[in-house]
Amino acid sequence: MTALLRGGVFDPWQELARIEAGLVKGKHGACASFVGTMRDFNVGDNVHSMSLEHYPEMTQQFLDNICTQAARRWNLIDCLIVHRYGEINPGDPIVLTAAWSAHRADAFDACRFLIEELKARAPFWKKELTDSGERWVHDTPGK
Amino acid sequence: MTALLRGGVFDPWQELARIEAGLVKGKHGACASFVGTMRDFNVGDNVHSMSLEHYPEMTQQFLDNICTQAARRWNLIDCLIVHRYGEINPGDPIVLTAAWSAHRADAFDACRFLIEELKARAPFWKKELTDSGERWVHDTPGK
Amino acid sequence: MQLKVKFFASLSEQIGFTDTTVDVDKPATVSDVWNLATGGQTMPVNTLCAINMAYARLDDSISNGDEIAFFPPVTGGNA
Amino acid sequence: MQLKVKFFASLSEQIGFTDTTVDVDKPATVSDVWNLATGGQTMPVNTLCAINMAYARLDDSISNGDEIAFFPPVTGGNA
Repeated sequence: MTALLRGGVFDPWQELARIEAGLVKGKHGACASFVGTMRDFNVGDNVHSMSLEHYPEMTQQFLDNICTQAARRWNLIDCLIVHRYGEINPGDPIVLTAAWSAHRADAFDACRFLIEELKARAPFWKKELTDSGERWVHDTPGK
Repeated sequence: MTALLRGGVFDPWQELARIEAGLVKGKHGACASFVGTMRDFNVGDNVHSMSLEHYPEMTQQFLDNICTQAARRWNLIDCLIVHRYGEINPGDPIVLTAAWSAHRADAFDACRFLIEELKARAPFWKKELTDSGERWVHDTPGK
Repeated sequence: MQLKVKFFASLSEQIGFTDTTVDVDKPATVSDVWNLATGGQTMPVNTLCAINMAYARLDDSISNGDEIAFFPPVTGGNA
Repeated sequence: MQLKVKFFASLSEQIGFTDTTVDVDKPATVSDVWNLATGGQTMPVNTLCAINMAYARLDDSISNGDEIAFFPPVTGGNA
């Protein structure tokens, strides 16, 4: 189980290939993964870039913790979270979650659990730079 | 929308990277993907290799068709299926399904729909080479 | 009318061939095609069939030039 | 007892700083720490808090050496 915070651009497919290269061949029948990428629009506005603030120690603990929870709840061979922080541009990957298992139901359910928990409760705060200036997304009506 | 049948080993992460390189940047916020890999065990036996027979024209039509169905049912930017046929060894990827969307629920649901439909009805037949010889998997008790 | 008939996987091993052609001179169903093509062999339970690459039922009617396929339950992947 | 206090995102912009230290001489809750650290500023609705990097409630008791954090609702990713 690996949870990584990254201050610069990462390639989700390379991260997945790297983890998989370390797994024993022939044991995992299933890998489900999710990649969240920065869009250039949100709540009707053009978004030029964003800045993702986090609470380093708490964020790391939170991500480690949801990996542990997933491994307790489903039959997993491995799981992975990679999350960006700092300045992010449209098209950049923001988050990757993945789960490996013998069977696909466990892989899908764990992968989705990781991203849903992360979105709901991981300590990240997003400030967007739009046509009309900077805004914290938690202050945006409708978000 | 792309559905590919491959007679040789493919790298799922390269396939995903290649499709993504062709997408307009900043429009898809979400990519969900699933990779099914050949295990070296099944129904309690060691499996040394397998041979996956298909019905080329029907299989291709079937895969194209479930992509079209997914695109009708969910709000997708793109989707991808890659599937092996022929001789396959443990550790080899057998199938990749992926869906890109603005939002994660559509991406997850479409990706899972593709693999579930494919497993339930795509015309593929698997013959395994185990310790005790060759066997068609549809003849195996418990499968 | 002339029809192409295909058998796949364990079914083709049982029947002894993968492809054949049959001639039918009156309205017929997929079932009739099985009997003509296999010389009246017993059809295994769970046998599936397709007309022109689309899943079909054994009592569906067939037309001139159709491709009829018979196969066992599908077993893609293993995850 | 001495406590480290942290503020994040829009909350730190409103308060005017990101870090401070407070001294408390009697049993206290997270709410009390907010009042001491901000000089009694009004707490925005939906403010979340953590004790030692774990989510907590405003009426939870604090201990010597704790790190208390206040932050707005989280907003990871955008998919």
